[in-house]
Amino acid sequence: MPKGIGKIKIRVPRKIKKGAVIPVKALITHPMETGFRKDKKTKKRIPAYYINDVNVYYGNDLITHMEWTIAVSANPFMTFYLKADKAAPLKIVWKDIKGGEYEKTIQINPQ
Amino acid sequence: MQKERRRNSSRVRTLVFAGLFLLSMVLFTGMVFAGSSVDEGRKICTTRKLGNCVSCHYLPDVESPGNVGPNLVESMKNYTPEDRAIVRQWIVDARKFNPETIMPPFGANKILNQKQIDAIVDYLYSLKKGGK
Amino acid sequence: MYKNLFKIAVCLAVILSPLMAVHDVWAGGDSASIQEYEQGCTYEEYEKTYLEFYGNSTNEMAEEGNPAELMLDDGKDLYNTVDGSKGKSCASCHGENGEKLVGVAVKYPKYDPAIKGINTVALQINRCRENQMGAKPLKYESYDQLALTLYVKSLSNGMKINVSIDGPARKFYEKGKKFYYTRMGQWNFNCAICHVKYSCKRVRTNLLSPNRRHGDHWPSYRLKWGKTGSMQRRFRGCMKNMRAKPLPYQSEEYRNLELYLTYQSNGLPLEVPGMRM
Amino acid sequence: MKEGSKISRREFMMMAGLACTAVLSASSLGSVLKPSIAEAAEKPDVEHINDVLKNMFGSRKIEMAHVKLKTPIIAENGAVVPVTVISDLPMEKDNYVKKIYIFVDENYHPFTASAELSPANGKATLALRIKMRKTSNVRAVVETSTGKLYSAIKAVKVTIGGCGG
Repeated sequence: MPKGIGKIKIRVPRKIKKGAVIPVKALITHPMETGFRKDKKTKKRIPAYYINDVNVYYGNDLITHMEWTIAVSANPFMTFYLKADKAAPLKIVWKDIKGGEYEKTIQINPQ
Repeated sequence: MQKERRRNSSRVRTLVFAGLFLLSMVLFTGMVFAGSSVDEGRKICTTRKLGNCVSCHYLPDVESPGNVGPNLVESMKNYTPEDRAIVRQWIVDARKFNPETIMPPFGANKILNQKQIDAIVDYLYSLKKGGK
Repeated sequence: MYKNLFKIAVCLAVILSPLMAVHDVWAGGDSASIQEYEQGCTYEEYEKTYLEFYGNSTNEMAEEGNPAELMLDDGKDLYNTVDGSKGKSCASCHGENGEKLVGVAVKYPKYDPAIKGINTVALQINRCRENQMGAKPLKYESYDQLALTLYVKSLSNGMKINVSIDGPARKFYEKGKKFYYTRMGQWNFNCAICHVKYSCKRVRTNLLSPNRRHGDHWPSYRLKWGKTGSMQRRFRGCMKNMRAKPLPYQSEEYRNLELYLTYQSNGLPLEVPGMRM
Repeated sequence: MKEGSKISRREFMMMAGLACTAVLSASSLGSVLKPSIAEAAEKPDVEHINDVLKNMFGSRKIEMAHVKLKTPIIAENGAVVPVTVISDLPMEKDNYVKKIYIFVDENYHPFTASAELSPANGKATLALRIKMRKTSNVRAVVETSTGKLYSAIKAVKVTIGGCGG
């Protein structure tokens, strides 16, 4: 894995009420190369390299699936929502077009 | 003798042709420049790496002009064709009129050359007639 | 032969002269006292204009999450990492959670007799690494250097900026101010003309900000860079905009300038990492 | 006399030829110095937003309602433009927002991202940061589990900075 790719940070509110709809913020480091850009020094085209598939699991269920293209910014950052009605792990998996897979799991513990 | 004269006349002819050719070239390019100096001036005013006048001044038909300096359409209403030297001086070095100005000394600091500055002046005067 | 060489030299000089003018370093200016400008607008007016012009998206994005927060976490790891010949980490002296550094960053930049000048958080971190840890200094503006600075500064987040210009610091504050008012570069600008006199005016789509809050949020994530950077990176950017030759990171001039600008933010809470256009 | 004019014409032609050569060589020199212009000219396939929408949604009706799109008015860096899509439609078991789409009309490929949601999301909202090639409309389309389509459009100005640095 190239340096600086696939670092993940997921943020949810510290205190979660059972049944509350909470924001989930997730950031992953990835260059998201479009394939249009050129290396400034070598003048060669940098090949496309981007995350195209994102899956969010809550417990055993796939609750959100995303399809991304080159037009998502580098180091993609997203916010989506989750109805926190059970104590379960929340797992996010990012996949890029070169077969890279990056995931992180956090525990959701509503009270 | 006759041969000699003939050769001379051919030389003269050659020179005349060459001269005419060069003259026409000069006139032609001159005409092109004269015709486009307003366009050229507009281009310099709206190009970031050149004059970039529009970053501070209002100019017609340019997206989001700045508002640091005065509206140039309004300003030009105060100048007659006889004031050309004054308008030019503002661009060359506005510190002559206001030592504390924010306006860059485009001529004095060699940001633009004399030809470019003349083109801007031409463009500014064209604003008086409704501009481009 | 020599004549030709001379001609070539003249030609080169003519061709290169505009280039040379670009590299004309903030040509000193005379030592006459500074003529201060009247502030173009207050910070409150600026915020109002900003909202009208750009909308609220940057603020909302900051609430949604700032990418620099990830960097801050790495900074914390780095803080606890042993490095150098003396087998120490930052934590060895300053406490595992940085408790001994709480409240320190709001007093920076400050006068430091050891360097007979103004010390900044970034510079002090490197001085610590060299002198206390026996470690290599971190390259300015590198990821690790910014991350560590970010973490150390964040320990004082929410505390009021309280920079002192009393005593020996005064002289350097005045130097910083002088720099702020020095005309430089091919455009012949100075910092103050944009950020004091013409604040709240627009340079095309850039709204000129008054300097009240220039010192409270660095290192900051900047949308324009798509990256996190320091206040001094911004100085360099501004100087490039003026077509002046930027100075090196942590040069004396930039440290003095950082003091001058941070002093303008005195009384405001420190909030790092910032996020801005 | 005749001979003279002949010579002069020949010389004239020669001079013209020389001039042409000079002009040509100057322009070819220019092209040697600026090879990047030719390279920059190769453009990727361009898709038109209307075709993209037609391919994705056919002739189904897209109503301009129930979607709120938050974007900056001006973005100085088109590589990082924050976008938030919010819908007030319900997220219930048998009636929920199934999919959110984001498009940038003027990008070479307008389709930017999509998210398939489920009632477990609780709220049909998605925030992303996207790239914009130039000033353009940004468009969000929301598809419900009952097969309805809703949309919102916002203009975002992608500008170059102010100073001529």
